[in-house]
Amino acid sequence: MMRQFPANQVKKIIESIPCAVYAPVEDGAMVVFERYQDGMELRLDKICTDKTPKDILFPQWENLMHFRVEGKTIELSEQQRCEEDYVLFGVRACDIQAFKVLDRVFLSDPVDTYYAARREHGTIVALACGDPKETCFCKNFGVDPAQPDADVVLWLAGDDYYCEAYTDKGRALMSTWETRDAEEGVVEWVKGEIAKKYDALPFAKLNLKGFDGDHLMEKFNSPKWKKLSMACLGCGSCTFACPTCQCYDIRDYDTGNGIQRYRCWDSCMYSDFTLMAHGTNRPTQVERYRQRFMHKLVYFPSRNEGMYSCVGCGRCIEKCPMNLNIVKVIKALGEGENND
Amino acid sequence: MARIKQRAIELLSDGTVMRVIGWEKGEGNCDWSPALFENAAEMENFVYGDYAGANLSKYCLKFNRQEGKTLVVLKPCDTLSFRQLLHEHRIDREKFYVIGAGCKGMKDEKGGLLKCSACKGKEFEVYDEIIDDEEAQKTTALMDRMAGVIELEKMTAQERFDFWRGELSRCIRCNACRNVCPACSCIKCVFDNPASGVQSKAPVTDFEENMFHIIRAYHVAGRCTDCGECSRVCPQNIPLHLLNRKFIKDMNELYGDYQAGVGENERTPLTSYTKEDAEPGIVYERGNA
Amino acid sequence: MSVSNPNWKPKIVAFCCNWCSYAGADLAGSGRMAYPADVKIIRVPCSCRVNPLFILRAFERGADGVIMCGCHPGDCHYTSGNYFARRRMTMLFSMLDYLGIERGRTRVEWVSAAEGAKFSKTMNEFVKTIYDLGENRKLGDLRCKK
Amino acid sequence: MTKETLVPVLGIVTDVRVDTPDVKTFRVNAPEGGKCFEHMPGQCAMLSIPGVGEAMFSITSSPTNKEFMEFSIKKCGCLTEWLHQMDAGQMITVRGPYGNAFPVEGDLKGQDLLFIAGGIGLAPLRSVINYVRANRENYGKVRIVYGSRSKNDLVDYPEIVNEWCQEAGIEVFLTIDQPQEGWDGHVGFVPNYVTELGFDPQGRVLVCGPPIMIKFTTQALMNMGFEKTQIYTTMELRMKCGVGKCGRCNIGDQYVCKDGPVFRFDELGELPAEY
Repeated sequence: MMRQFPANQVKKIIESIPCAVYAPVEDGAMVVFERYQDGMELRLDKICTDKTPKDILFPQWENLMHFRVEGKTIELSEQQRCEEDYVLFGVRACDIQAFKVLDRVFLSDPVDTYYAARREHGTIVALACGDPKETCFCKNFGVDPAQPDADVVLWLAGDDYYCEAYTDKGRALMSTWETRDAEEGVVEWVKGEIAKKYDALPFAKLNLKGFDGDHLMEKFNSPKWKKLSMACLGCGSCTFACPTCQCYDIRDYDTGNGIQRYRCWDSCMYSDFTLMAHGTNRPTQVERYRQRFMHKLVYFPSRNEGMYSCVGCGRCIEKCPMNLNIVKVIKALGEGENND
Repeated sequence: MARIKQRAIELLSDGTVMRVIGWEKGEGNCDWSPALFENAAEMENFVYGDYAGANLSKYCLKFNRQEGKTLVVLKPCDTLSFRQLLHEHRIDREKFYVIGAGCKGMKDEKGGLLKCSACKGKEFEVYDEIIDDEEAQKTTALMDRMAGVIELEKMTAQERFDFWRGELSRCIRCNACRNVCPACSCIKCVFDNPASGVQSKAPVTDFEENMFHIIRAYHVAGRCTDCGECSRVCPQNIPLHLLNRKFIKDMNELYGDYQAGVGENERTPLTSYTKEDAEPGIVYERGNA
Repeated sequence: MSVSNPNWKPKIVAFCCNWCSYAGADLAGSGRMAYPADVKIIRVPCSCRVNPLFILRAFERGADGVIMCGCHPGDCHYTSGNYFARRRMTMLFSMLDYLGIERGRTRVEWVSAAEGAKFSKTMNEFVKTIYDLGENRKLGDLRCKK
Repeated sequence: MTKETLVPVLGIVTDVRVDTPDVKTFRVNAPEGGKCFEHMPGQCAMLSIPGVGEAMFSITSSPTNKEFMEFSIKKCGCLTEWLHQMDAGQMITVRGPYGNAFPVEGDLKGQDLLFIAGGIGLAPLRSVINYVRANRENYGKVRIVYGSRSKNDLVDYPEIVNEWCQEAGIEVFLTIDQPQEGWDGHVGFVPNYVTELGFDPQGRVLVCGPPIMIKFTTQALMNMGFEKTQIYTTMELRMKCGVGKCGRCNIGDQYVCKDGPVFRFDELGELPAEY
């Protein structure tokens, strides 16, 4: 059932949650999801946090196991999986869609237990978007910024947050909050307003026709990749800013008293990503650049019933030092009148 | 802009150059990207102006081995990087036709670029021709470029440590600073080389962040022209130029004024010496502990 | 910084040039001039072989102080190696200082093959400095701490 | 399959056999004896030495071998060099089995089989060959074409000569790239040899070897009238996770570690040529 509470009570509500809460807070000139502590500057108004909440579920690095090597013998001890409940507060619709993309990867057979444990222990409180940024284009990928799919959803209307729980986890969490019955019709009105704003955005209607498994070879062989990728520096900004990029590397670190095997984010943009003893199969930036976008727009939907692994958050548009981005790729390679 | 575009089309058409590296407009007004143009028709999209902030010298490495000449449009500060690459024999002067393009200070969507506030002047180090207008010559530096370094030097060691921990802890090791840097021209970076023992992809501990940035600044010390691209591209807004400028300041103070990318001298302060150089202990006798 | 761990013993790495300082250390040894066992010597062909990465790596692995010893300026076996090393180390030390690492954790000393006494004296001094500075907490890799 | 996706089990190298100057075959057992896990011919496993690296290797032994697993490994990088210098008794970590397998219980059943291998490419095929030998009644004629740089570079030479060549219903054709003293067999590249031998376009063909050899061999086979659907081959790309998550071995919409490494030749045609 829909409830409401005054917006200025939100800090109090967060502080009342007994487990760890991760929320968008200010860190220097940036807004990132961090474990909320008293005195932190809460920034629920920030529409796309500078760092995505993906690193709560899939941290930039995490220990997988530890080895002790002595002579010819090896002793292995596994890293504890996440056992602590937590709440992820104020996640936007696009980032929630990104979690679903990550789920497809990590929870598909065989399940990644490190990720699964974190996913299980989290309760997600989403926040519907209000004012979009110019770079938002989530609606193209079936994301509804007004109705995120989460355990609890918040809408801001006037001076109040309206909230509704959709799962048992969510209901349990919300039951501890001090709320009152919601005024009727407000959220519906808010949703309408959000839809209007999002439909008016410059990239609201990208034509994604032709980005599917059936056109794989055609898109792959397009001569346009060479020019599109020319300015790409091969840095990993876009992949690290992206809420769905999930490529990782597994590395060993010798601590002097054992070997720690950890996993860390990796990027298909790096020259050593596919480097083997005999060389690499993606020798220039053209192939690497193509791989990233083909994976998001063609390979992934082809394996996952048409689900794109782009959620239209627009972070890559903001972060790319050379202003390359997925919208340019969609427009250049797409079909139809919107694209030239 | 029209003059540069017209001249580039002429040079493409008469076969002097086979391609042009310049800029093209993006989806909005300020998101210009470096772009490659291979014929007059493609030059339709060419732009030059307020949002041409990127330093195109780095792209020269990509085209050095390709057939024919490449036309590259460089701003005054970019030509220093170009000269430095020539000094290091990473590019061949004969392979490039350099158009020196006048610059009034560049912008992005947030306003004037940080690197332009410490403009190094309007002189071109290398060029085949200059296309400039008078207005572009006027603007000068808005600030002393060492101001930030001096401010840090005045702090106590603990304050400096806290400052850098705060800044560097944001590093996500995306390598944008390295990949954009015209001085970082190694084919294989030491941080990508498994045999180096320092290859690491994530800022797993504080140390990794410190080491990466100290060593990166160190490896370009004496070769860094202070083009400011590292700070411009950092997605985490880390003021990386403060590391490079510290080296520049130290070298100027201890070994005499030096600007990388200027003049014919290929020797940098760290590849030369005098018998009277100061002993390393000198750094502990200056400033605050 | 005070010494919090009562069992703490400093770990000190000394990079010694093969031609002068290593011989100097030898002389100190054969002359029975004492210097603390906390100093671990790494022999390098020339002081200019010492890459800044070596020094950082030593700190990463838990060193509390790093000292580099080479031939006196002008006496380099390879003519000019130590002149280059001198500039390099100056720059590195300056950067470490700039990042707020305690002064005195790094040091350069020129020790000739005949200066066994100087070697032992330098090491004793350096170890004392490090004892006073305490454990290195600012520049180590946490994973390498036991 | 090992219980957790990324967590390996321990294995002990119980025997190291020198096959060629740069190939050694390692016998691996679980620490308590027996095999670390069961597999099907063509599947792979991740072997690792902590602190050195982890990499994917095809399992050379047949699943019909109930005592141990074998890996034939060519020395070519950091990890393999380390593996080559170790002795029996060394512990390693193993996880797997990963990937699909040759359809020995499906499409290959009841068929005449033609195996074509080059160099270390024999490693995955040896698993199939020995599986077929153990279940001889299920398959038709078996012919094996195997080539290498020289006589010394033929992997498993004793087993080939003493077992495979002696068995009824198996024909073995060996070739080396250049003439060599003490070699009276065929000399020449595998694709040319296949053409010279001339096979009826019947049954199924399993090709494995360097990419260039696969390319020309399949061309030769097609010229003889083989259909793409009759030919199976294996792919190899860099892998880190082995379970289709880390993103490295992505080729088109397939992951070599999970959807491969065995591909029927017509499936490969639907994927990009470079990747």
